[in-house]
Amino acid sequence: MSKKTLFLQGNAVCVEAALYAGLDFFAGYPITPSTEIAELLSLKLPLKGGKFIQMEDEIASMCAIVGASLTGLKSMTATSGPGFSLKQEAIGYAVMTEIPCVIVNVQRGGPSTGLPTSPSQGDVMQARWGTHGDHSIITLTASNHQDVFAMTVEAFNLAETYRTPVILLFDEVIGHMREKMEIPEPGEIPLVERLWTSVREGTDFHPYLPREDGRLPMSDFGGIHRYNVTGLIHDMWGFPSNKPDVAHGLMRHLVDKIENRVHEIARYKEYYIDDAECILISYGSSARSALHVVENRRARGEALGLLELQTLWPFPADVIRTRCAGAKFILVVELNMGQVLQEVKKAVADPEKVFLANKIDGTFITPTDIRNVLRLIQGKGV
Amino acid sequence: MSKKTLFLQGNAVCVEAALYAGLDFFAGYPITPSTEIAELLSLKLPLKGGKFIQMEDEIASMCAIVGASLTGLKSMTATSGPGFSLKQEAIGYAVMTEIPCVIVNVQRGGPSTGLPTSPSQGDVMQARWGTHGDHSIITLTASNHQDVFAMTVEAFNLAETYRTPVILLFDEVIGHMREKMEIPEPGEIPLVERLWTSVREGTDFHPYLPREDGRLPMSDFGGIHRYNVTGLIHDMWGFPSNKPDVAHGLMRHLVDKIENRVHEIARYKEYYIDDAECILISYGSSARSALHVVENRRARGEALGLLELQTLWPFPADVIRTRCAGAKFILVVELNMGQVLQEVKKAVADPEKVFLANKIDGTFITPTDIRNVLRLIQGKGV
Amino acid sequence: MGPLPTERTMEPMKKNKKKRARTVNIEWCKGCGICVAFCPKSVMDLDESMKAAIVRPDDCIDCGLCELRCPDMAIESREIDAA
Amino acid sequence: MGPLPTERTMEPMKKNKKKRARTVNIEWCKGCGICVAFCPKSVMDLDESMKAAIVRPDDCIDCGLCELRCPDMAIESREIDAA
Amino acid sequence: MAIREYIRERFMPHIWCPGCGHGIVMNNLIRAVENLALRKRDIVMVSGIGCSARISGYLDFHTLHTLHGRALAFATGVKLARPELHILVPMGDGDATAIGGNHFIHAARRNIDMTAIIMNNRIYGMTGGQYSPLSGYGKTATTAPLGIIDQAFDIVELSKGAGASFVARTTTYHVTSMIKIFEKAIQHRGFSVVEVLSQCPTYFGRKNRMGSAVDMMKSYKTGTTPIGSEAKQKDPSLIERGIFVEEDRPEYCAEYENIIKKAMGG
Amino acid sequence: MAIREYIRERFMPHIWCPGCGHGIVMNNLIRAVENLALRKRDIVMVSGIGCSARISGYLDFHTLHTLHGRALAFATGVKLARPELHILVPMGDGDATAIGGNHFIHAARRNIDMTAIIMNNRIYGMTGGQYSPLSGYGKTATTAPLGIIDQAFDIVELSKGAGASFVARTTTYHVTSMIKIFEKAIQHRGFSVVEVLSQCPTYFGRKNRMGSAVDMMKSYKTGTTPIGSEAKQKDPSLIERGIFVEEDRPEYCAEYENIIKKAMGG
Amino acid sequence: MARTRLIFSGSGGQGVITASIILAEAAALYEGLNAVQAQSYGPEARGGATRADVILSDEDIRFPKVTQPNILICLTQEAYNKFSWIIRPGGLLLTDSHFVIQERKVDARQIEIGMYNAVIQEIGRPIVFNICMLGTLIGLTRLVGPEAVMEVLGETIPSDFLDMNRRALELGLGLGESSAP
Amino acid sequence: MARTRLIFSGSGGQGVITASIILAEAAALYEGLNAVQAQSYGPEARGGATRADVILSDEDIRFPKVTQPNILICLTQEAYNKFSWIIRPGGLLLTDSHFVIQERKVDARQIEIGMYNAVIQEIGRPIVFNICMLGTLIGLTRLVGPEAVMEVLGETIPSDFLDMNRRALELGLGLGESSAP
Ligand SMILES: Cc1ncc(C[n+]2csc(CCOP(=O)(O)OP(=O)(O)O)c2C)c(N)n1
Ligand SMILES: Cc1ncc(C[n+]2csc(CCOP(=O)(O)OP(=O)(O)O)c2C)c(N)n1
Ligand code: SF4
Ligand code: SF4
Ligand code: SF4
Ligand code: SF4
Repeated sequence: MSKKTLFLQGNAVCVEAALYAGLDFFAGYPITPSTEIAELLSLKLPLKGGKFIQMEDEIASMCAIVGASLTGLKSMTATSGPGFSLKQEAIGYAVMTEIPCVIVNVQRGGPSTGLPTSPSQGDVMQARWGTHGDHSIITLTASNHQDVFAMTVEAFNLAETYRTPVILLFDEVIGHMREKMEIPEPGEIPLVERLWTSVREGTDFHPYLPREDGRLPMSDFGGIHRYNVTGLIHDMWGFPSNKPDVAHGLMRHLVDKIENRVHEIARYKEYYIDDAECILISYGSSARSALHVVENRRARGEALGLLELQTLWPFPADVIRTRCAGAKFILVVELNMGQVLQEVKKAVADPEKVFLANKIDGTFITPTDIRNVLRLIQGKGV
Repeated sequence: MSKKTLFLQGNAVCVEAALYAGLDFFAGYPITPSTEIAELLSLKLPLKGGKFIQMEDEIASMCAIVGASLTGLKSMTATSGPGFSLKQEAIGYAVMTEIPCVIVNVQRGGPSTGLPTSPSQGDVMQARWGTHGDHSIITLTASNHQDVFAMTVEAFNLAETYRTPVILLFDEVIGHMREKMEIPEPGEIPLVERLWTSVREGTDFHPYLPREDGRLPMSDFGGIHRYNVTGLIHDMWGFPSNKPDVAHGLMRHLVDKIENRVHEIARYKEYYIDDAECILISYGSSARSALHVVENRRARGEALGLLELQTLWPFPADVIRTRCAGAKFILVVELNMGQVLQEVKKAVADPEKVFLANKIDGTFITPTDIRNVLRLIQGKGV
Repeated sequence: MGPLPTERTMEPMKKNKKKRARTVNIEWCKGCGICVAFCPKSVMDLDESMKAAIVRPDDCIDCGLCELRCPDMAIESREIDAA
Repeated sequence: MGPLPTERTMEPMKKNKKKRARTVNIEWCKGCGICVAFCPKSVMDLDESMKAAIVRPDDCIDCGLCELRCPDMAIESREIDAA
Repeated sequence: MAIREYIRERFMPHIWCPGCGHGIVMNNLIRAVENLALRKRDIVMVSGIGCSARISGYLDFHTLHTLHGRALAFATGVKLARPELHILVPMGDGDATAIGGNHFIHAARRNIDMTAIIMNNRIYGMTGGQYSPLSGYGKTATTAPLGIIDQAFDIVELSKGAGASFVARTTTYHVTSMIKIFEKAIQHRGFSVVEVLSQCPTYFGRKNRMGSAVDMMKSYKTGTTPIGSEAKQKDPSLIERGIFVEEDRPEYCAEYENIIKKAMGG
Repeated sequence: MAIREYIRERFMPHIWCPGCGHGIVMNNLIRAVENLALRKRDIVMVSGIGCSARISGYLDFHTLHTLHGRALAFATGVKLARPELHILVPMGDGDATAIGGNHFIHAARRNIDMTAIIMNNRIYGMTGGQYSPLSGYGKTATTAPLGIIDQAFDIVELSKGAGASFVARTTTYHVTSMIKIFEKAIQHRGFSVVEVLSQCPTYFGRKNRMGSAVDMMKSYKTGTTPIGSEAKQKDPSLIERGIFVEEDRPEYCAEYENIIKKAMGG
Repeated sequence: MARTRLIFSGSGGQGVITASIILAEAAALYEGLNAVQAQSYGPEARGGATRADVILSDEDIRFPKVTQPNILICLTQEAYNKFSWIIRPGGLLLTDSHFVIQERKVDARQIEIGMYNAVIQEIGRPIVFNICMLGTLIGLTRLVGPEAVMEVLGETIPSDFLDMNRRALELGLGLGESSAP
Repeated sequence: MARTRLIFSGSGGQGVITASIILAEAAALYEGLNAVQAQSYGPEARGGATRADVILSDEDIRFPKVTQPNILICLTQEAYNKFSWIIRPGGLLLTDSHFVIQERKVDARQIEIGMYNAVIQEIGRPIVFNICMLGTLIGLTRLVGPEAVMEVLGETIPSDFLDMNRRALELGLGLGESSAP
């Protein structure tokens, strides 16, 4: 057995991955089922000279990681539903000011205080639309610990690449269950470091003037370039402006930098898709039950397949349209009332062939739950 | 001229309507462009023995109106984007505990601090999905002051009817512009008063046991029945439970009580729809520019029509599908990047025929802006 | 172990100045031992099932502190009707 | 009124102990009158266009308070090179 | 009335751990209410989220179990709407002073008539032992394995600084004075703060090697002293107990009644 | 360096009304920085939202114009990440003590090294004249046409109660002492609070018939007195100016460095 | 009446917005017209240039903003320089000679009247300058009757100031009529 | 090996969850098996009944929960009453005679062993009861090798406690083997 193989909770894997990705700053406020992330980092960050702080609330935590990121540190916070709601205003600030950072939401049963220790995937739409005003954001998820590691590193890479907050949407099952996973060697997964400006001291640095490739080089607070950062609509200097063309340009930039790159950002996995008559679409923990069913049915020769989404936002509609074109029907498996279901219906040619297998009672969806829905669809009754 | 005719800002009309509907408690925190609502109520509420309080922030304001509503008072708060984001956690609490109240969001340019004094309709999706977890909510809007009055009264009526928070989604243009409107006579618009329980003192009162018709009678805090209210998943006693059947039942109840009544809740206006080849769909201030265009074109004999939405959530998809079935194409006119556009595309049979005329630069959309898009669609070039 | 008795009272044997009789509600008692530790007269003790028991009722001086300190509201008292 | 001069300096006439010459940046001045009101020697005044003017340079005692109290950073001073 | 009259027996035994101080607070809060002979229907209890906050579910008042940190904001709405009601707001130390700190200082500033009870166990119990603003420098918690570097608030000082008109401190060991203090706090016309040192053997106790619930209560006995006692002179590390502030100041709802009079009068 | 060296002239004249005290604060803050000969690149200014908050846009430091009430939370992230930087956090009274009150008391409690400057005009200027927690009983504002019934915070008391290690008050009239106080506050190693009474002639002045900016500054002259002056004995209504607290206490980032040492040490 | 689109422009203290509201309200409540008034707020409420749009019509008014005014009032040079070019050909451009020098050639009737000075001389209270300006406008255009304006003032202004306002209004009317074509 | 599904149940202080983790980790890291461990949290962290699920298999494990265990361990009467009926026909049900009276007939091999008393007598430290239980389980089933468990303990437990744990493990192994079929 190699030292790099570990048997951990999903929350602990997220921590290992964040450190692998270069995490240097964490601010948070405890909340079930995300708390282990903070607890582990309170020890592991100082071990590498990084900074951990438990703030007075989730709002402050979100603000703190934005401040820290501006000084050049890779920063993260972790929370769950109620805290995620509280962070929304500050998440919008990070979007508007284009500050790279990672927000982990280990989902629990909602709405409100809901079922704090039960699994749910009820915050998918909120991740996209939770803050006010037009905007766009990247959201990733994972269904097993190896992928939790990969997607967490991905989150930091995408945050730096697109200068945007990235949301990691895990759930209670993934966060708390333990399974085996391998820590990659250093360098095995390439890391995207912050893109620093090449502008020299003394020459004007425009913090919000995109390069040809659309990327925005940064300069650290405390570094040679002094500039302004504001949540108001701002010009290339980062200074407030209410010129219509400036406003229009900024709004388009903020949305297009992500929406125009759906393909670059789309992460997903396919299982037995090619000849599948029925394709299950799932993500996060529920994809485990879905895969269980698919593998069993395949063993029995049935043409089932699974499309597992790892990028939830921007929603990979094209991927779904193209990969599911051949399927007789599609079954979305999720732990909510059909949030991804609606997006899938939008994506495909004929929405009538899209069905839902879900669970909203605080328990985890079982293969049997899925089979029952399959029977119904296949007209075999339950 | 009759004393009941007034010339007011939209925010002032909202205040008059709220008082007409029986508002007795307002808690808020100032924010442009909603502030006039608080300012006016700080005088008008005490005049009728009602209560006004400026809280320390928007979160506290939202919490305070929920507390006040539990004592039997019709309650309201008003804010704009940043404050609306902050209120999301407590809005979810009102949804979960089924406390009637009204939340006014006079939209401004976003995201983040954005353009505080510019018009926008960027919070449509947030109104539906801003808080965590599966839920549903009612959202209304209006395009002129007579309707601002009507919809505000409507908001209070729906809040009491369905025991739910209702969001009034206005915008800067409507909130700040002045025009003439008539205050209806008392009783002219029927008011829905709180449904109090008929259960007598001493007999068990179940605060969360719906009646046959699905409505939940209430009992005031301070009244004869003492019961528990919690944001946790709860049983008919209002006591926390994590029984799957209880959780499932509550989740379904919270969503179905609204989603199953889309038709009852749908409010909209039609202009020249019947024979329209091109139907504009709009709401709030942008519907004014849309109507301007429609009327001009009709005068020139062109078969244009307008479907003005006043209920945004639950989204009246059926109305749109049926009423727009005949149209060659549909043009959604809004002050955002196409939030209602997406819902319309989901609603209609062929999404390809749905187009967007919008403005996202902080200026108000003009008839010319709309005409330019129409020309493009009609292949006449700009 | 079959179903437990839910209450456990003990009347004082000899008539002393004691005005109240105490009862331990075994269903509520969690056996934290607070009443035992702080009883000035060591009237209380925990039994084998880790529930509070009134083992020396006669020594009780009616200070009532066990009632007040019980985190589980498991100790109650009632007047002894002077006979 | 045509384009305004953006600065308005006044050198003291007779040589006095004064070490610094002050300048009003008319583009920044908003005419609040604070410098005028609090100048211990009434050196400043507002002109018809409601901008600050240094009308009695000779009386200036270099206290520099107008510079510090100006909300618009519109008053600046520089050393007078002893001639 | 017997103490059971105030309890929703249906939901007992409560969820708190064996020896949790919160139960003792509940126990004696009931006694105070009983002694004051208040009608249950005139009492509204508003709590936030935490082990402490669960107290509201067990008591037969109008009970509002709200959001973490927001109890006082909800309570302000209830009170201003119905000033004749008695408002009890039990809060955990995290609830009251971490996420809820702002509502706390503003309720104190307004001097709105309600009783804030801070069940101070110096830890986040419900989430399993993270440090709170009252844990104290040098202690340990699951989010401070190497020791806490945060200075703690002094609730008494903070309340004073914010303008509270009644401020007191007691412990779960000192039950008889706790009852008296609760009675005074509830009767006080204005914002009253009662800090109760309340043991969490499960987390604070375990994390900081403080032994059993009994041991922790003993430490309250030995580690505290009445306000201005000689003992305090000798040993300044002792924590003072008693009523620190008790002043008659204009109460918010009463003031608002005047505004209404003004408005209607003119 | 000339004062212009610290200003982003491109964006001048600033947006503040004629006579707004905020400009005077900016003016003298620059002087203090100049006197201390700090490098501009070592200074990070973090502000919230409000007229006051706009100060950050005009100054040639690293400037972060954040969210209403959250400046100190952002600043905490910057400071903990780069402890060697000087952090200036100018805030309006609403920004700092209404929506931002919780971050304020927690930054004070942690004693994290930054300078909080409260530009106290006793009103919400940016939104047009609503009352703030510092407006004061009996004053009027657009949301209190019949008079304010809220008691005001005393920033000095609140800061003390929360644990701030440096607390001072000055006014826009007392410019020379303002500079001195800023210098001391910036040099202080820990959380320093400077309250500056700063006139808002446009709203607070107009709403409360206090005349022009000049009149309001005169009232600062006549209405305030140095700490512990005789004048104060005679007339207790006078507001005290000066440094109220200046203590050497463990600073948060320094403490965190020890945690890192501990962690790495073993 | 045909649809009339007005823009009132000037600086903070001049009461430009109040004047626009009074005109619109008078038309709406006392002349049976439809009226819409909308003012543009700066990025913040801080002083500076102000602008108010008013549309009067006997038909419904949907689009509430004015893009090309047929009546433009500029009470500062800044406002004049910013807006004078957007006036409709043949429109009316009214300025006050104390504040504005009409430098531009515009395809409109440019009228320059010493309203401010008149107010100072005749009434001595600059606050009512805006009412005088309103009177002048009405004298020039008869958009609404003076009584309608007085009605509105009566509703909004403390009675002891009413007289001063009436005098300002009449002063303006005179100035307007005398220079009306 | 065939897929094995276990449920460990008991009350707060008994170290049930720790035992489940040790078993799963031993299988995963030292026996080359796949393992998933998941514990159910109460509505809050407050004491009461605890349950931990472990699945061991040489194939991938997708669905991480156990609905029907083939091995069920109940260390309190409460747990026994709650879970005993969900065991798979022919499964193994292990209880401790000190805490549980096996009242029910279940279609499974019910084994009742005095692990707790043994620990008290032989070692005198209740903390290692869970390790003894684990030893017993292994003695009965050979799910993993004792060395694997010791490896895990070595990684996690302070060395000075290691010996006591080994003794507890071996004590259990003995108990288990002696009652193995
Ligand atoms: C917005 C939000 N953040 C965090 C949590 C998680 N949470 C629940 S209770 C609690 C703190 C509990 O500590 P305390 O308030 O001191 O009460 P105790 O449990 O110690 O009695 C936390 C952080 C939550 N429920 N909501
Ligand atoms: C979350 C949020 N709430 C409210 C506002 C609106 N707002 C902007 S500034 C401000 C208060 C300004 O007052 P103060 O902080 O005292 O600063 P000043 O403008 O007086 O200098 C408010 C309420 C906002 N921008 N964001
Ligand atoms: S104090 Fe109460 S709970 Fe504790 S042992 Fe005694 S009776 Fe039982
Ligand atoms: S103080 Fe400054 S702004 Fe005011 S008048 Fe003097 S120079 Fe002008
Ligand atoms: S965790 Fe602590 S606070 Fe919570 S119930 Fe247990 S002992 Fe009490
Ligand atoms: S409104 Fe007040 S605070 Fe704001 S700039 Fe004007 S004077 Fe200053």
